[in-house]
Amino acid sequence: MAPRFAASAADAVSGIRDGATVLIGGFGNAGQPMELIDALMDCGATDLTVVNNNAGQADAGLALLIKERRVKKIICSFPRQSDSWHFDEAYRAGEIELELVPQGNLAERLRAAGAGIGGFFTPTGYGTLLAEGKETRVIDGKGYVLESPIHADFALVKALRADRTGNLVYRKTARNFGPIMAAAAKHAIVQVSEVVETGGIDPEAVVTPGIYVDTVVEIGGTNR
Amino acid sequence: MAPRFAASAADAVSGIRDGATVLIGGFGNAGQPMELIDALMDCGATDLTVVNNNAGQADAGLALLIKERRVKKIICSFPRQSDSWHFDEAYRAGEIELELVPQGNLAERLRAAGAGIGGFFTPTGYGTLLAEGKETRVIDGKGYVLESPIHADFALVKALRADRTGNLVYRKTARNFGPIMAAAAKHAIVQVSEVVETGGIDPEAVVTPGIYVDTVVEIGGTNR
Amino acid sequence: MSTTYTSTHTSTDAPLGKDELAQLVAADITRGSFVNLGIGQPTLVSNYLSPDQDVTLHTENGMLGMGPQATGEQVDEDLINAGKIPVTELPGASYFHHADSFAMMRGGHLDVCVLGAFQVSQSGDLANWHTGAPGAIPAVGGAMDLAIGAKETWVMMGLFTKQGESKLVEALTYPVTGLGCVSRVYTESAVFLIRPEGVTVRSTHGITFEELAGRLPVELTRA
Amino acid sequence: MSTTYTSTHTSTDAPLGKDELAQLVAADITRGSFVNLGIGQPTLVSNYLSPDQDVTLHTENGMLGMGPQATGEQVDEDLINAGKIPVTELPGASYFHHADSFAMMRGGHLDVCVLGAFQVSQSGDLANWHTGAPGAIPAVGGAMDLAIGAKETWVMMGLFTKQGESKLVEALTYPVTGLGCVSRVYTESAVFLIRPEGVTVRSTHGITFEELAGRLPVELTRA
Repeated sequence: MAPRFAASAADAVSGIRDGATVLIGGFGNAGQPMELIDALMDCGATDLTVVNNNAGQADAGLALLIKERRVKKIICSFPRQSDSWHFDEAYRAGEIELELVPQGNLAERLRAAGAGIGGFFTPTGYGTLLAEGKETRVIDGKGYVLESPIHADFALVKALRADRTGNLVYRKTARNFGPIMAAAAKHAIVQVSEVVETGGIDPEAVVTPGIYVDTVVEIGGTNR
Repeated sequence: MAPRFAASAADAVSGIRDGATVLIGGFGNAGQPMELIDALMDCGATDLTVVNNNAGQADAGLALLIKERRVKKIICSFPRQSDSWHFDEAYRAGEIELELVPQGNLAERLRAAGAGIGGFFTPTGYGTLLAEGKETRVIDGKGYVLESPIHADFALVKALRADRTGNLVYRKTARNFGPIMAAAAKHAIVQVSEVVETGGIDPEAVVTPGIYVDTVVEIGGTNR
Repeated sequence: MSTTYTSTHTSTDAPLGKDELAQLVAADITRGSFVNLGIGQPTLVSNYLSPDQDVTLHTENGMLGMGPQATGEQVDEDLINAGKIPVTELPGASYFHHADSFAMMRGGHLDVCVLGAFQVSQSGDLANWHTGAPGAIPAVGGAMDLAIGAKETWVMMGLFTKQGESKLVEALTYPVTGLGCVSRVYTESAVFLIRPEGVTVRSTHGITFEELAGRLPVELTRA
Repeated sequence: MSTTYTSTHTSTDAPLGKDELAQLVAADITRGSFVNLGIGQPTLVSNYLSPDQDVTLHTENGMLGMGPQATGEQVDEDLINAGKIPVTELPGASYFHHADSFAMMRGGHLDVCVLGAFQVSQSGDLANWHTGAPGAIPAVGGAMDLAIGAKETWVMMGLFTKQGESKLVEALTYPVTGLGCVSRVYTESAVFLIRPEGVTVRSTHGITFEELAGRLPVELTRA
């Protein structure tokens, strides 16, 4: 189905309910869907499971969701940073659950969810604390850990441009988790700098085909 | 390492030895590296394991390799076609081994090889003859089959254009198996219609990054 | 996305021709769906999709937004469908490699897949890849991926073999393609809905419900 | 691709500074290699790669062909490295998503990865992600992927802790990042090659081989 074009970021996230699992794109500020995260903050949904590479920085975006105790669980690779004080406080208070996942396994688990893979053997993490309690197997002399897909209700993604059918292109390293999160979620919500007519994106250069995109909101902004 | 730019298709395939596993791209005529296959025919390497979607058609390319009994084993999804007479004859004579793999599992097994995945649970083929003897598992109520990566010595791939660092773009549905085969093989040999200078391909539109490409030969030809 | 249908039983006096059947399938596809039409007979369905249905066709060799078969100058050997027939590209199309294309199917992103079949069982098991005959060379292609990938798998087939035996069966006698995957069967004589509670006949064509029930080895209810 | 090194032991009178160490690592990278420099100290290596070495830098957040750190007008928040520092793009660059980027690492396509470490064991086990201290909040990032992904993993670290204990150890006391993955250790005092047959000292800096052998809990041979 062609995506819904939402009137605002608030409109775009209006379907997110308490208890939802929400994938949030971005690595550092690159590809962070800040307007969608702010809208999620405003919409009031709580008891969320969030998947992001980090666990919020400084006093903005995901960090504020955590500060307000709206996130019951976070799945990420790198929570602790110099400015992750809201996460640190919630974690030390036992008020947020942390599932720590090596970054490549996080990416591959999201990819598996979008690709209908039930589980996969990865060498990353074998023999480490992060493999404890997980099934392992030695294949051709090399150790592997069985990892499972991360399915989600929603993905919040930032792309550069969408056409009217929802095809997306990204910009430089802001691509990062966007394509795999859009595919892993039941409902992908995408903020873009601009929407162009159908046919306005080269079919050879589409990164996320429109089949993965459910809601688009045009934010405009500073992309070059 | 920047790829070697071979002087001819014969030069490009000159490293292929008896007993090698060779991935051959293409689906129908789209993306078939015909000049490289012909060069493989001429170079004399035998006792090959070949991975292709089909098992040769009519009296050209892969079909001739099979006719000459240079292929000891083929891994493919769709060997039997109206014009697969050379395969049919070799198979009925017991002179070629066939590993039949559902097309999506074939693609995913190649992808797994390039991605360092040791094995994966796929729903495709569960409960069928093609899962016989394989490990199966029910995950969240759904049946899956464990499939393994397909590693290879060489890949023969057709792309539209390469730059001097080996970055590739393809053309329409001729993309098919090319990107995953290039990544799954130790040595990817690519025929292209044209070679452009470094910087001549948009970094956002690169489909196969040069890291996967070892040898390039410019064939020229009919691409639009 | 789900699809809609009339809940009352309908009938016509004559069996449906292949084009009528394709037209019926086309009309059942919900607006805005992503659809794969396999190869062979189901590809006829594309002739009856109306532009305002806004259906996007997927071909597993790496494309969304496939257009009609190419003719004359349009023919381009780099642009083919899964049946290796030259096709065209519609605005909004995209290309991707084989692993991404089958991930799209396997991941449940397509709404409907329409396939041919040798047999369908009353629990929705599908047989369409291999006759199992001695000496037959097996070939599977994308059949097993297509069978289990889409949100709904529909079958188009003749209801009876040349010997007059039902191809809708209690349990498959041909090798399985996918288990419990078929939700509808479109035939010249009837349209069947396969549900957890059993097989419902949505319409009959050139045969009465009672005659049909007498000829099939499967318990049927009337819609 | 393998890398080359002199097979005879060399030495300098003074310990190496961080830039000298980075220069040494840079000189050891074979022409044409694909390299990931992690975050922190190893990124200094990029300052000493010569253009004719034709080294391509990978950053795991989705790019090959990364150029030097961005300055002034070049700064673009959509173009950062794994340490979230603005960088530049060289001709021949390419962008890809996170799953493709880590597939590239995990699949063994990078020639060399250079990482920092808390400890390295004599069998090449690496500890660099977690002190294991009570109350420490763990964070792993791409450390475990980087450790086991490249054809060769090299470590740059200080050889001794502030308390003077060797960080090259018989067996790790910190939590493991990856097993048997490190093939070289570059420190201010010595460069070590870790091989199946044991640890070889390729060079010493401001310390004699004998002094070094006396201070480390690991059996050493001289190159």
